[in-house]
Amino acid sequence: MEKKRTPKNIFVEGAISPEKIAKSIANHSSKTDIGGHSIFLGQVRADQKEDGIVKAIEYTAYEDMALQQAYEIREAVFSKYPLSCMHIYHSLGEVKTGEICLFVFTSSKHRKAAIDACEELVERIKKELPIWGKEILDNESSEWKVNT
Amino acid sequence: MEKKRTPKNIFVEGAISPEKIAKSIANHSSKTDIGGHSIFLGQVRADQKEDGIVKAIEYTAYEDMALQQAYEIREAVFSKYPLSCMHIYHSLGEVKTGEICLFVFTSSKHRKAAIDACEELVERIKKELPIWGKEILDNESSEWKVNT
Amino acid sequence: MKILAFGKIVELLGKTELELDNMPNTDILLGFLQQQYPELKNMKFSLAVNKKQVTGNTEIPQGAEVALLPPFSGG
Amino acid sequence: MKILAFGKIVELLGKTELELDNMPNTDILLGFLQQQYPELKNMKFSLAVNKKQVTGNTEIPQGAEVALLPPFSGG
Repeated sequence: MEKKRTPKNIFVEGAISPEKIAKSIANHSSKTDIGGHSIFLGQVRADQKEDGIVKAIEYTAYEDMALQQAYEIREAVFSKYPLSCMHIYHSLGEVKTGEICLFVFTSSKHRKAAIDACEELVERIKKELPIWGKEILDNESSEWKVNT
Repeated sequence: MEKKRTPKNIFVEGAISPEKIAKSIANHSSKTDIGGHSIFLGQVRADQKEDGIVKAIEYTAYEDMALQQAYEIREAVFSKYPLSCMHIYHSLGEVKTGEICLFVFTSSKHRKAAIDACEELVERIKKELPIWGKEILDNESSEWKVNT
Repeated sequence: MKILAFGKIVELLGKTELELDNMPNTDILLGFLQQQYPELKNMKFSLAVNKKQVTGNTEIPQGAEVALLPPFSGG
Repeated sequence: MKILAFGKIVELLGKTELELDNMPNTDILLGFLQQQYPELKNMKFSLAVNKKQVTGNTEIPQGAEVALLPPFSGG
Protein backbone atom coordinates (compact mmCIF):
# COMPACT_ATOMS: atom_id res chain seq x y z
CA MET A 1 0.00 0.00 0.00
CA GLU A 2 1.40 3.37 -0.94
CA LYS A 3 1.69 5.93 1.79
CA LYS A 4 -0.49 9.01 1.39
CA ARG A 5 0.79 12.23 2.86
CA THR A 6 -0.88 15.60 3.03
CA PRO A 7 0.66 18.98 3.89
CA LYS A 8 1.44 19.07 7.60
CA ASN A 9 1.85 22.15 9.69
CA ILE A 10 5.53 22.78 10.30
CA PHE A 11 5.14 26.01 12.24
CA VAL A 12 5.55 26.37 15.98
CA GLU A 13 4.79 29.61 17.81
CA GLY A 14 8.01 30.77 19.48
CA ALA A 15 11.02 28.62 20.36
CA ILE A 16 11.09 24.83 20.01
CA SER A 17 11.61 23.35 23.47
CA PRO A 18 14.04 20.52 24.29
CA GLU A 19 11.03 18.74 25.82
CA LYS A 20 9.24 18.77 22.47
CA ILE A 21 12.34 17.24 20.90
CA ALA A 22 12.55 14.57 23.61
CA LYS A 23 8.89 13.72 23.11
CA SER A 24 9.37 13.44 19.39
CA ILE A 25 12.30 11.06 19.91
CA ALA A 26 10.37 8.98 22.45
CA ASN A 27 7.47 8.64 19.98
CA HIS A 28 9.73 6.54 17.75
CA SER A 29 10.49 3.79 20.24
CA SER A 30 7.58 1.73 18.94
CA LYS A 31 8.98 1.84 15.40
CA THR A 32 11.39 -1.04 15.79
CA ASP A 33 12.50 -1.07 12.16
CA ILE A 34 14.38 2.19 12.79
CA GLY A 35 18.13 1.88 13.34
CA GLY A 36 19.23 5.50 13.13
CA HIS A 37 17.88 8.99 13.68
CA SER A 38 19.50 12.16 12.40
CA ILE A 39 18.51 15.49 13.94
CA PHE A 40 19.44 19.03 13.04
CA LEU A 41 18.67 21.93 15.35
CA GLY A 42 19.04 25.57 14.42
CA GLN A 43 19.82 27.84 17.38
CA VAL A 44 19.68 31.64 17.41
CA ARG A 45 23.16 33.14 17.72
CA ALA A 46 24.08 36.33 19.58
CA ASP A 47 25.88 37.73 16.53
CA GLN A 48 27.67 41.05 16.80
CA LYS A 49 26.25 43.42 14.18
CA GLU A 50 27.32 46.92 13.36
CA ASP A 51 24.49 48.39 15.46
CA GLY A 52 24.46 45.94 18.34
CA ILE A 53 24.21 42.32 19.42
CA VAL A 54 21.40 40.04 18.27
CA LYS A 55 19.15 39.20 21.19
CA ALA A 56 16.32 37.50 19.30
CA ILE A 57 15.03 36.71 15.82
CA GLU A 58 11.44 37.42 14.88
CA TYR A 59 10.27 34.99 12.21
CA THR A 60 7.49 35.58 9.72
CA ALA A 61 6.46 33.41 6.80
CA TYR A 62 4.21 33.23 3.77
CA GLU A 63 2.59 30.35 5.57
CA ASP A 64 0.37 28.87 2.85
CA MET A 65 3.20 28.82 0.36
CA ALA A 66 5.71 27.54 2.92
CA LEU A 67 3.49 24.60 3.84
CA GLN A 68 2.98 23.75 0.18
CA GLN A 69 6.73 23.98 -0.47
CA ALA A 70 7.52 21.93 2.62
CA TYR A 71 5.11 19.27 1.38
CA GLU A 72 6.88 19.11 -1.98
CA ILE A 73 10.32 18.94 -0.36
CA ARG A 74 9.03 16.20 1.94
CA GLU A 75 7.72 14.14 -0.96
CA ALA A 76 10.93 14.57 -2.94
CA VAL A 77 13.15 13.55 -0.02
CA PHE A 78 10.89 10.60 0.88
CA SER A 79 11.14 9.33 -2.67
CA LYS A 80 14.92 9.76 -2.78
CA TYR A 81 15.82 8.05 0.52
CA PRO A 82 14.45 4.94 2.26
CA LEU A 83 13.13 6.79 5.31
CA SER A 84 10.80 5.58 8.03
CA CYS A 85 9.96 9.04 9.35
CA MET A 86 10.55 12.72 8.72
CA HIS A 87 9.61 15.70 10.87
CA ILE A 88 10.16 19.40 10.21
CA TYR A 89 9.41 22.21 12.66
CA HIS A 90 10.19 25.89 12.25
CA SER A 91 9.46 28.73 14.66
CA LEU A 92 7.29 31.74 13.94
CA GLY A 93 7.42 34.86 16.08
CA GLU A 94 10.18 35.64 18.52
CA VAL A 95 12.99 33.22 19.35
CA LYS A 96 15.64 34.45 21.77
CA THR A 97 19.37 33.83 21.40
CA GLY A 98 20.26 30.35 22.62
CA GLU A 99 16.80 29.02 21.77
CA ILE A 100 15.95 26.52 19.01
CA CYS A 101 14.18 27.82 15.88
CA LEU A 102 14.48 24.81 13.53
CA PHE A 103 14.11 21.09 14.21
CA VAL A 104 14.60 18.58 11.41
CA PHE A 105 14.34 14.89 12.27
CA THR A 106 14.79 11.90 9.95
CA SER A 107 14.75 8.20 10.78
CA SER A 108 15.73 5.18 8.75
CA LYS A 109 16.67 1.52 9.01
CA HIS A 110 20.31 2.39 8.34
CA ARG A 111 22.15 5.53 9.36
CA LYS A 112 23.31 6.71 5.94
CA ALA A 113 19.83 7.48 4.58
CA ALA A 114 18.79 9.30 7.75
CA ILE A 115 21.96 11.42 7.81
CA ASP A 116 21.94 12.32 4.11
CA ALA A 117 18.20 13.08 4.06
CA CYS A 118 18.47 15.31 7.13
CA GLU A 119 21.27 17.35 5.62
CA GLU A 120 19.41 17.74 2.32
CA LEU A 121 16.26 18.83 4.15
CA VAL A 122 18.09 21.51 6.10
CA GLU A 123 19.62 22.93 2.94
CA ARG A 124 16.31 22.94 1.08
CA ILE A 125 14.37 24.41 4.03
CA LYS A 126 16.77 27.34 4.29
CA LYS A 127 16.80 27.92 0.56
CA GLU A 128 13.23 27.20 -0.53
CA LEU A 129 10.84 28.05 2.28
CA PRO A 130 9.43 31.60 2.26
CA ILE A 131 10.40 32.43 5.82
CA TRP A 132 12.10 35.61 6.98
CA GLY A 133 14.06 36.35 10.12
CA LYS A 134 14.33 39.84 11.55
CA GLU A 135 17.21 40.17 13.96
CA ILE A 136 16.31 42.20 17.03
CA LEU A 137 19.37 43.90 18.46
CA ASP A 138 20.06 44.77 22.08
CA ASN A 139 19.57 48.48 21.37
CA GLU A 140 16.03 47.70 20.12
CA SER A 141 16.93 48.37 16.48
CA SER A 142 16.62 45.52 14.01
CA GLU A 143 17.87 44.25 10.70
CA TRP A 144 16.79 41.56 8.29
CA LYS A 145 18.68 38.30 8.51
CA VAL A 146 20.58 37.19 5.42
CA ASN A 147 21.18 33.47 4.83
CA THR A 148 24.60 32.51 3.52
CA MET B 1 44.08 30.03 25.48
CA GLU B 2 44.14 26.52 24.08
CA LYS B 3 41.43 24.19 25.28
CA LYS B 4 42.61 21.23 27.33
CA ARG B 5 40.56 18.07 27.10
CA THR B 6 40.99 14.84 29.00
CA PRO B 7 39.36 11.46 28.31
CA LYS B 8 35.67 11.66 29.24
CA ASN B 9 33.47 8.73 30.09
CA ILE B 10 31.25 7.95 27.13
CA PHE B 11 29.51 4.94 28.63
CA VAL B 12 25.97 4.91 29.96
CA GLU B 13 24.49 1.89 31.73
CA GLY B 14 21.48 0.69 29.71
CA ALA B 15 19.48 2.75 27.21
CA ILE B 16 19.99 6.47 26.66
CA SER B 17 16.76 8.23 27.58
CA PRO B 18 15.10 10.99 25.53
CA GLU B 19 15.17 13.07 28.73
CA LYS B 20 18.96 12.83 28.85
CA ILE B 21 19.06 14.04 25.25
CA ALA B 22 16.69 16.92 26.03
CA LYS B 23 18.83 17.92 28.99
CA SER B 24 21.95 17.84 26.88
CA ILE B 25 20.30 20.09 24.29
CA ALA B 26 19.03 22.50 26.95
CA ASN B 27 22.53 22.78 28.41
CA HIS B 28 23.64 24.53 25.22
CA SER B 29 21.23 27.46 25.39
CA SER B 30 23.80 29.55 27.22
CA LYS B 31 26.34 29.05 24.42
CA THR B 32 25.06 31.82 22.20
CA ASP B 33 27.81 31.45 19.59
CA ILE B 34 26.23 28.16 18.49
CA GLY B 35 24.06 28.31 15.37
CA GLY B 36 23.55 24.63 14.62
CA HIS B 37 23.47 21.28 16.38
CA SER B 38 23.72 17.93 14.66
CA ILE B 39 22.60 14.82 16.51
CA PHE B 40 22.80 11.16 15.61
CA LEU B 41 20.92 8.53 17.58
CA GLY B 42 21.38 4.81 17.15
CA GLN B 43 18.27 2.78 17.98
CA VAL B 44 18.08 -0.99 18.45
CA ARG B 45 16.14 -2.65 15.61
CA ALA B 46 13.90 -5.70 15.91
CA ASP B 47 15.74 -7.47 13.10
CA GLN B 48 14.50 -10.84 11.92
CA LYS B 49 17.33 -13.36 12.23
CA GLU B 50 17.39 -16.99 11.21
CA ASP B 51 16.70 -18.09 14.79
CA GLY B 52 14.29 -15.39 15.90
CA ILE B 53 13.64 -11.69 16.26
CA VAL B 54 16.06 -9.36 18.06
CA LYS B 55 14.50 -8.12 21.28
CA ALA B 56 17.57 -6.47 22.82
CA ILE B 57 21.28 -5.92 22.36
CA GLU B 58 23.69 -6.51 25.20
CA TYR B 59 26.74 -4.28 24.84
CA THR B 60 30.17 -4.94 26.28
CA ALA B 61 33.36 -2.98 25.72
CA TYR B 62 37.06 -2.93 26.37
CA GLU B 63 36.37 0.18 28.36
CA ASP B 64 39.85 1.53 28.99
CA MET B 65 40.82 1.19 25.36
CA ALA B 66 37.48 2.56 24.14
CA LEU B 67 37.83 5.69 26.26
CA GLN B 68 41.36 6.23 25.02
CA GLN B 69 40.25 5.72 21.40
CA ALA B 70 37.25 8.00 21.89
CA TYR B 71 39.58 10.66 23.24
CA GLU B 72 41.81 10.41 20.16
CA ILE B 73 38.83 10.54 17.81
CA ARG B 74 37.51 13.55 19.72
CA GLU B 75 40.80 15.40 19.43
CA ALA B 76 41.11 14.62 15.73
CA VAL B 77 37.58 15.78 14.95
CA PHE B 78 37.95 18.91 17.08
CA SER B 79 41.08 19.85 15.19
CA LYS B 80 39.45 19.19 11.80
CA TYR B 81 36.20 21.14 12.29
CA PRO B 82 35.45 24.47 14.03
CA LEU B 83 33.21 22.98 16.71
CA SER B 84 31.87 24.56 19.88
CA CYS B 85 30.87 21.29 21.54
CA MET B 86 30.98 17.54 21.07
CA HIS B 87 29.31 14.82 23.11
CA ILE B 88 29.45 11.05 22.68
CA TYR B 89 27.44 8.52 24.68
CA HIS B 90 27.26 4.78 24.12
CA SER B 91 25.27 2.22 26.09
CA LEU B 92 26.70 -0.71 27.98
CA GLY B 93 24.57 -3.64 29.11
CA GLU B 94 21.11 -4.34 27.79
CA VAL B 95 19.26 -2.01 25.43
CA LYS B 96 15.84 -3.16 24.24
CA THR B 97 14.53 -2.78 20.69
CA GLY B 98 13.23 0.72 20.14
CA GLU B 99 15.62 2.18 22.71
CA ILE B 100 18.60 4.44 22.04
CA CYS B 101 22.12 2.97 22.33
CA LEU B 102 24.25 5.72 20.76
CA PHE B 103 24.02 9.51 21.07
CA VAL B 104 26.44 11.73 19.17
CA PHE B 105 26.00 15.49 19.45
CA THR B 106 28.04 18.23 17.76
CA SER B 107 27.52 22.00 17.82
CA SER B 108 29.05 24.75 15.77
CA LYS B 109 28.59 28.34 14.71
CA HIS B 110 27.50 27.21 11.26
CA ARG B 111 25.61 24.09 10.34
CA LYS B 112 28.09 22.54 7.91
CA ALA B 113 30.82 21.86 10.47
CA ALA B 114 28.36 20.38 12.98
CA ILE B 115 26.76 18.11 10.36
CA ASP B 116 30.02 16.88 8.83
CA ALA B 117 31.69 16.32 12.20
CA CYS B 118 28.71 14.37 13.52
CA GLU B 119 28.69 12.06 10.54
CA GLU B 120 32.44 11.48 10.77
CA LEU B 121 32.17 10.74 14.49
CA VAL B 122 29.44 8.15 13.97
CA GLU B 123 31.50 6.35 11.33
CA ARG B 124 34.63 6.36 13.46
CA ILE B 125 32.80 5.28 16.62
CA LYS B 126 31.33 2.26 14.87
CA LYS B 127 34.61 1.32 13.23
CA GLU B 128 37.19 2.15 15.86
CA LEU B 129 35.74 1.69 19.33
CA PRO B 130 36.18 -1.76 20.91
CA ILE B 131 32.52 -2.32 21.69
CA TRP B 132 30.53 -5.47 20.97
CA GLY B 133 26.82 -6.02 20.68
CA LYS B 134 25.23 -9.38 21.37
CA GLU B 135 21.77 -9.64 19.90
CA ILE B 136 19.32 -11.34 22.25
CA LEU B 137 16.58 -13.08 20.28
CA ASP B 138 13.00 -13.66 21.34
CA ASN B 139 13.64 -17.38 21.81
CA GLU B 140 16.39 -16.51 24.34
CA SER B 141 19.19 -17.56 22.01
CA SER B 142 21.70 -14.94 20.92
CA GLU B 143 24.16 -14.03 18.24
CA TRP B 144 26.95 -11.52 17.90
CA LYS B 145 26.09 -8.38 16.02
CA VAL B 146 28.05 -7.65 12.85
CA ASN B 147 28.51 -4.03 11.73
CA THR B 148 28.19 -3.41 8.02
CA MET C 1 -5.82 40.73 -7.51
CA LYS C 2 -4.16 40.71 -4.13
CA ILE C 3 -0.52 41.71 -3.64
CA LEU C 4 1.14 40.35 -0.50
CA ALA C 5 4.32 41.83 0.91
CA PHE C 6 6.76 40.00 3.18
CA GLY C 7 9.86 40.70 5.21
CA LYS C 8 11.68 43.90 4.40
CA ILE C 9 9.14 44.78 1.68
CA VAL C 10 6.42 45.22 4.28
CA GLU C 11 8.47 48.03 5.80
CA LEU C 12 9.06 49.59 2.39
CA LEU C 13 5.38 49.50 1.40
CA GLY C 14 4.16 50.34 4.88
CA LYS C 15 1.58 47.57 4.61
CA THR C 16 1.28 43.82 4.10
CA GLU C 17 -1.38 43.86 1.37
CA LEU C 18 -2.42 45.85 -1.70
CA GLU C 19 -5.45 45.43 -3.94
CA LEU C 20 -4.70 46.08 -7.62
CA ASP C 21 -6.53 45.61 -10.91
CA ASN C 22 -5.59 45.42 -14.56
CA MET C 23 -2.15 43.86 -14.15
CA PRO C 24 -2.13 41.22 -16.88
CA ASN C 25 1.43 40.09 -16.29
CA THR C 26 4.30 40.42 -13.84
CA ASP C 27 6.32 42.88 -15.96
CA ILE C 28 3.44 45.34 -15.92
CA LEU C 29 2.92 44.78 -12.21
CA LEU C 30 6.61 45.33 -11.46
CA GLY C 31 6.66 48.49 -13.59
CA PHE C 32 3.71 49.86 -11.65
CA LEU C 33 5.13 48.93 -8.24
CA GLN C 34 8.54 50.41 -9.00
CA GLN C 35 6.88 53.64 -10.03
CA GLN C 36 4.85 53.76 -6.83
CA TYR C 37 7.70 52.59 -4.62
CA PRO C 38 10.98 53.62 -6.27
CA GLU C 39 13.06 51.98 -3.53
CA LEU C 40 11.90 48.60 -4.82
CA LYS C 41 14.36 49.07 -7.68
CA ASN C 42 17.27 48.70 -5.26
CA MET C 43 15.86 45.64 -3.65
CA LYS C 44 16.37 41.99 -4.41
CA PHE C 45 13.11 40.06 -4.43
CA SER C 46 11.22 37.43 -6.38
CA LEU C 47 7.55 36.94 -7.15
CA ALA C 48 5.11 34.15 -6.46
CA VAL C 49 1.85 33.92 -8.39
CA ASN C 50 -0.73 31.85 -6.55
CA LYS C 51 1.96 30.54 -4.19
CA LYS C 52 4.36 29.39 -6.91
CA GLN C 53 7.59 31.26 -7.51
CA VAL C 54 7.90 32.53 -11.06
CA THR C 55 10.83 33.72 -13.14
CA GLY C 56 10.67 36.00 -16.16
CA ASN C 57 7.51 37.72 -17.30
CA THR C 58 4.50 35.65 -16.24
CA GLU C 59 0.80 35.98 -16.89
CA ILE C 60 -1.29 36.87 -13.83
CA PRO C 61 -4.66 35.08 -13.78
CA GLN C 62 -7.82 36.91 -12.72
CA GLY C 63 -8.05 37.26 -8.96
CA ALA C 64 -4.58 35.87 -8.41
CA GLU C 65 -2.56 36.24 -5.24
CA VAL C 66 0.84 37.72 -6.06
CA ALA C 67 3.53 37.80 -3.39
CA LEU C 68 6.67 39.93 -3.19
CA LEU C 69 9.36 37.77 -1.64
CA PRO C 70 12.69 39.11 -0.36
CA PRO C 71 15.48 36.52 -0.13
CA PHE C 72 14.43 33.79 2.31
CA SER C 73 16.19 33.67 5.66
CA GLY C 74 14.55 30.89 7.59
CA GLY C 75 16.38 28.47 9.85
CA MET D 1 51.16 -10.85 31.02
CA LYS D 2 47.43 -10.64 31.05
CA ILE D 3 45.31 -11.78 28.09
CA LEU D 4 41.84 -10.23 27.88
CA ALA D 5 39.07 -11.77 25.79
CA PHE D 6 36.06 -9.86 24.43
CA GLY D 7 32.83 -10.57 22.62
CA LYS D 8 32.56 -13.92 20.94
CA ILE D 9 36.07 -14.89 22.06
CA VAL D 10 34.95 -14.94 25.70
CA GLU D 11 32.52 -17.72 24.79
CA LEU D 12 35.21 -19.61 22.91
CA LEU D 13 37.74 -19.40 25.74
CA GLY D 14 35.13 -19.87 28.45
CA LYS D 15 36.68 -16.97 30.38
CA THR D 16 37.48 -13.28 30.10
CA GLU D 17 41.09 -13.42 31.26
CA LEU D 18 44.20 -15.60 31.02
CA GLU D 19 47.59 -15.22 32.70
CA LEU D 20 50.49 -16.25 30.46
CA ASP D 21 54.26 -15.96 30.59
CA ASN D 22 57.12 -16.15 28.12
CA MET D 23 55.32 -14.77 25.10
CA PRO D 24 57.88 -12.39 23.64
CA ASN D 25 55.83 -11.42 20.61
CA THR D 26 52.33 -11.68 19.16
CA ASP D 27 53.18 -14.43 16.65
CA ILE D 28 54.30 -16.72 19.45
CA LEU D 29 51.25 -15.79 21.52
CA LEU D 30 48.90 -16.48 18.60
CA GLY D 31 50.59 -19.82 17.89
CA PHE D 32 50.11 -20.84 21.51
CA LEU D 33 46.49 -19.70 21.68
CA GLN D 34 45.57 -21.42 18.43
CA GLN D 35 47.05 -24.64 19.74
CA GLN D 36 45.09 -24.39 22.99
CA TYR D 37 41.88 -23.16 21.30
CA PRO D 38 41.85 -24.51 17.73
CA GLU D 39 38.57 -22.73 16.93
CA LEU D 40 40.43 -19.44 17.11
CA LYS D 41 41.86 -20.31 13.69
CA ASN D 42 38.44 -19.89 12.14
CA MET D 43 37.81 -16.61 13.82
CA LYS D 44 38.47 -13.09 12.70
CA PHE D 45 40.03 -10.98 15.41
CA SER D 46 42.75 -8.44 16.01
CA LEU D 47 45.10 -7.81 18.90
CA ALA D 48 45.74 -4.84 21.13
CA VAL D 49 48.94 -4.59 23.17
CA ASN D 50 48.57 -2.22 26.10
CA LYS D 51 45.33 -0.85 24.62
CA LYS D 52 46.74 -0.11 21.17
CA GLN D 53 45.73 -2.20 18.18
CA VAL D 54 48.70 -3.80 16.47
CA THR D 55 49.17 -5.36 13.04
CA GLY D 56 51.84 -7.86 12.05
CA ASN D 57 54.15 -9.47 14.54
CA THR D 58 54.67 -7.16 17.49
CA GLU D 59 56.86 -7.35 20.55
CA ILE D 60 55.04 -7.83 23.83
CA PRO D 61 56.59 -5.87 26.70
CA GLN D 62 56.95 -7.42 30.16
CA GLY D 63 53.68 -7.39 32.07
CA ALA D 64 51.71 -6.17 29.07
CA GLU D 65 47.96 -6.36 28.72
CA VAL D 66 47.08 -8.11 25.46
CA ALA D 67 43.48 -8.10 24.24
CA LEU D 68 41.82 -10.38 21.71
CA LEU D 69 39.33 -8.23 19.80
CA PRO D 70 36.65 -9.63 17.50
CA PRO D 71 35.33 -7.19 14.88
CA PHE D 72 33.78 -4.21 16.65
CA SER D 73 30.01 -3.88 16.56
CA GLY D 74 29.14 -0.86 18.63
CA GLY D 75 26.46 1.67 17.76
